[in-house]
Amino acid sequence: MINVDVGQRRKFFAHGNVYLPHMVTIEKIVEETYDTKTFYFHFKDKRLREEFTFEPGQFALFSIFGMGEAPFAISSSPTRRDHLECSVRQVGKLTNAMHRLGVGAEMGFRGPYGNGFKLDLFQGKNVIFVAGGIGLSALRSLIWDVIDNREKYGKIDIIYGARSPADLCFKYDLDTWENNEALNMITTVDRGDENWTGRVGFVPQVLEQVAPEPNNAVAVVCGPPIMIRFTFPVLEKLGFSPAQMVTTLEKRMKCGIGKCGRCNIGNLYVCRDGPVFTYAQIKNFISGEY
Amino acid sequence: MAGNKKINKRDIGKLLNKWSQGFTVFVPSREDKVTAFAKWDGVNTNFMEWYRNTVISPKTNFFPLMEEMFSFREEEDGYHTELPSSDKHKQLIFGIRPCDAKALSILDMAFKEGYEDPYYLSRRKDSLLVGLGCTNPYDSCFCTSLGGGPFDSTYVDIMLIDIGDELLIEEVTNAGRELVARTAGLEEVTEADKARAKEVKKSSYNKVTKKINTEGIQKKLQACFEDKDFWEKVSTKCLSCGICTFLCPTCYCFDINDDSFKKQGARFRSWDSCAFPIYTRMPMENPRSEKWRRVRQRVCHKYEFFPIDFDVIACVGCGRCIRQCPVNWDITEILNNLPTKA
Amino acid sequence: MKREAEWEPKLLSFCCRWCSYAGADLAGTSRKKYPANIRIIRVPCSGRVDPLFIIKALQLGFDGVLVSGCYPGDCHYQTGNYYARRRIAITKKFLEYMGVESQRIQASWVSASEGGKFAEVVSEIVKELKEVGPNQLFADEK
Amino acid sequence: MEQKLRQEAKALLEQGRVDYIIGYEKGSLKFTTTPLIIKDKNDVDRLVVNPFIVNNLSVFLTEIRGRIGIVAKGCDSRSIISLIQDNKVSREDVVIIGVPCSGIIDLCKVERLVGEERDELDDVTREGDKVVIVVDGRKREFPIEKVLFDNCLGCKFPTPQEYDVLLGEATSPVSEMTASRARIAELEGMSSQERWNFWKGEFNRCIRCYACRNVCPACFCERCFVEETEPQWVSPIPKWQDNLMFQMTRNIHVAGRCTDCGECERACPMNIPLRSMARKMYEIVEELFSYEAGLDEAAPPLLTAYEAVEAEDLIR
Repeated sequence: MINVDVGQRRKFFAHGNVYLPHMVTIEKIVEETYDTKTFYFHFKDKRLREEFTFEPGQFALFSIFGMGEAPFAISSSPTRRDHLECSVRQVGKLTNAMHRLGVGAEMGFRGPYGNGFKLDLFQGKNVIFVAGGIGLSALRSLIWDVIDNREKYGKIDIIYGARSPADLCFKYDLDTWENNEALNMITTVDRGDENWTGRVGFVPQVLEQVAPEPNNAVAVVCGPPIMIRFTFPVLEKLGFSPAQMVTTLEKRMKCGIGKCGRCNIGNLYVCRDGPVFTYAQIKNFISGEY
Repeated sequence: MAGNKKINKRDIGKLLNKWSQGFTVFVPSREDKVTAFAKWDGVNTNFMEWYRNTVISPKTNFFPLMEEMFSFREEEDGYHTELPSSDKHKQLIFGIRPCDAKALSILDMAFKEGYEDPYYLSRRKDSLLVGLGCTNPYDSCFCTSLGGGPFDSTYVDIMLIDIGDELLIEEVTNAGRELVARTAGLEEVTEADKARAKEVKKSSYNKVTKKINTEGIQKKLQACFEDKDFWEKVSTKCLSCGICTFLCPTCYCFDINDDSFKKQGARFRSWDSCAFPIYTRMPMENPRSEKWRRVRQRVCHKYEFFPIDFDVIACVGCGRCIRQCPVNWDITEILNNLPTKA
Repeated sequence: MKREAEWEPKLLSFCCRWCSYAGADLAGTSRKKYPANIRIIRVPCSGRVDPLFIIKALQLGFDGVLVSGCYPGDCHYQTGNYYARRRIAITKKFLEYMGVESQRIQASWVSASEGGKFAEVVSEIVKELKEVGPNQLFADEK
Repeated sequence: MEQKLRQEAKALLEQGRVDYIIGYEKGSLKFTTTPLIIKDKNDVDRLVVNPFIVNNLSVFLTEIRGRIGIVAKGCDSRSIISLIQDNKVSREDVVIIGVPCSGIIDLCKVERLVGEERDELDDVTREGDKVVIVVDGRKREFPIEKVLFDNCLGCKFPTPQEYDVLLGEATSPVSEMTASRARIAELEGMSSQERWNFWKGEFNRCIRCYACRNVCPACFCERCFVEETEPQWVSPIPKWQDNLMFQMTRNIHVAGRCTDCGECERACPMNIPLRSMARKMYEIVEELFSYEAGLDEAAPPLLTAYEAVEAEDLIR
């Protein structure tokens, strides 16, 4: 049986139609890297601005009319109600169009969709965040939530990597986290440059070096598919059980609600049953389906 | 269950005329060079002579090839969206085959469970299915292997049984019963008619010779999911076109795209197919770029994944995918030859 | 639909940057008169023009498309215009068969020194397009 | 022919001259055949040759890696040559097992001729210039031209133009061009407006399954222009405008590679007369440049070659 609680979300449908977007207005744009921007936006509709809620890890479908629609993680913290954020890397037709938008421009927005992170899974435990590139945007809301409620968690490790120093996103967050003594923040790049003094190495390798303790721990992984595929074996080697490995996945999506068919991993749909999965849920479909 | 009414085939036109009050009647048609269900023209009933099944399945009537989801326009105060005016007419599909009716019940689940799909469901609501039993199934039919049959009336509102010059009318649902009760001028069924109907049913059941063994199929597919050699071998001759999925009465995958000119346009949804590489293609990665993965997805979705969610195989055995395939790729051969673990 | 007096054909032209674009430039600087119905897209070579561009222009509603390049033998890249010639020839003939009026697809060789020829070619084509009327090929029936 | 084919195929596999044999086997429905791609010499007995071998198997050449023995009819062999011309296939990697073809039977024509669908036919066999169709135990004879595919009717090169093995005597052309291009002639007689309206109507039906493209050996692009999104030339929404634009452009792209094998039209589930486009393009190419696809593996492909003077009357 399908296990989605739609009832809660129905109030966010525009005119009762799940496919119809709401209008949001861009209020600020932050250039994260040469190809990634973070959009700060709010609903045009006042009622929604006040009522809209979501869970960390959930995503929404953003549209530019005439160009199409694509899913992005909501990367702001659910507790901050004044605006929403999403980070977009320029990779195709729609994201190119989004990057051409300026402050004050409108986008379509429908959501939130997906399951989000279930916080009770993490509480009282050590949490290891493993992120690559723009994959951090999907974990960011959770990380902030964890930091804001620091006492509820054990040891926190954040391992974040990008292809090069120029590809590191959310540098302002990275700095804050570096300086936070209650966290162990490790930043790495695949290839350094003349100014880079930090660590060099692929995320899975760095993870192996850091070797976090699997006891009473949960690892949360998000990044490009190739990174995810190489990270799971490392975690397994370190002694993590599949149920202790959590990931949030990205797939081509059109509907966001488990109908259009393309984002499945076996019988699970990333949009409907995910995007957050434990490795235990998806490991049977290991041969490249995620 | 067995009906007590019948109608002479000559009078089908009259019957359809009566039913046209309150319904938009769709009948099998080959007007547009390919067989499909089209709006009845009010006169022609010669489909009774040629109709066996349509190439285009009646899913089109509820889930069309393309449809406008909403329109949008940019004005000074920003974008405005507008839903299309929903056509309020109730569809009556006359002559739907039992397999296609079952397929609609499968689409109902897919579009209703979890989030509801407003477009499909509004068309489907209050529609009426008048089934016509298959006295002459194709050699590509294998409905009997999937719990259906040429006279399976489970998913229709009214079932018609062709006993020669006349059609017996079986009312199945309340809606069907009401419609038949409201229809004047039907004749009473005799014992001889009933006996004849029984005979027709039996003989046509035996005409469905293509078979698959669905016993334990989910387990078998699960076991061979990783068997790349097998999937590569069976997928070699597939051309990755979308015929099988587009003509399939239970395939419901779709794509969403915008069509716009200057400051206005509309968002459309249209059929999509898991056979296309572009279907899952992302800018950096394509989880199903290889053909064997796509073929595996089509087979496994129908026979392994869909049943996990809905307890029913998402295939009704209509055989369109086999009949229309340009390379005669036959899903039954695949399913009957799944590797068993050595 | 709109065949009123004020209708003016829109002609899209792909001009090679070495010959025809320079020719068009010369037509302008030497104040040769030709109709303002033309929109020019500069291309590196007439060989750059994919038949798809021509069809797309018609779909977008241009009334005619002109591909203009260097004379055979004069191509800056030696052979680009020869390839263009084959492509344009089959495109023109094929689209004619499909039902596109032959006047809508045009080609010319205009050298950098032929400002006069460019003006003439454009004038002639615009005149022909006026006779054929607006491009309703891809219009939806209303 | 079948026995010889099986022997040859077996020998090729045994001697290690090829990794695969691509041929035909009996299909799962009445009268049909289906492509057979085998590696194992024990499978050669599945190979068949009969008047129902519809597919142009050369479509698989660009996809399957390795040395391949391929069964080819006249038109198929020309597709193979065309692929060699385009550097898609190397001659050393293919062993062409030529089938002298005398026309392939179009089951749709058979159905129309006897007014029965294929399931109802007991037998369809070719006997020389006749086709014998058995329905309800009753034998009916028709001239073979009545049931051959349109492209077979006008076929100039029924015998493979290039082969390593020929399974039988060369066959002579079936010269029935009038019937073969009947629809084209009809269209040529219409006004521009009528022709455009005709195609508009046909492409209104198109469902964009891309069978025409995928079945076509000349359509070998890794990424088709319809799938481009920056810029998006063709909308994925199957409106007739974009459907027609796709098909027109596709025909132009395969000009000089199309051998008039008729696969596009045969594959189309919506019965769009695609061959009436492809064949016309073939004729245009022949008329303008005296070029016919797939006759000379050493010749440059049509659109990468030129003559100093040609087609000048089309240019101002």
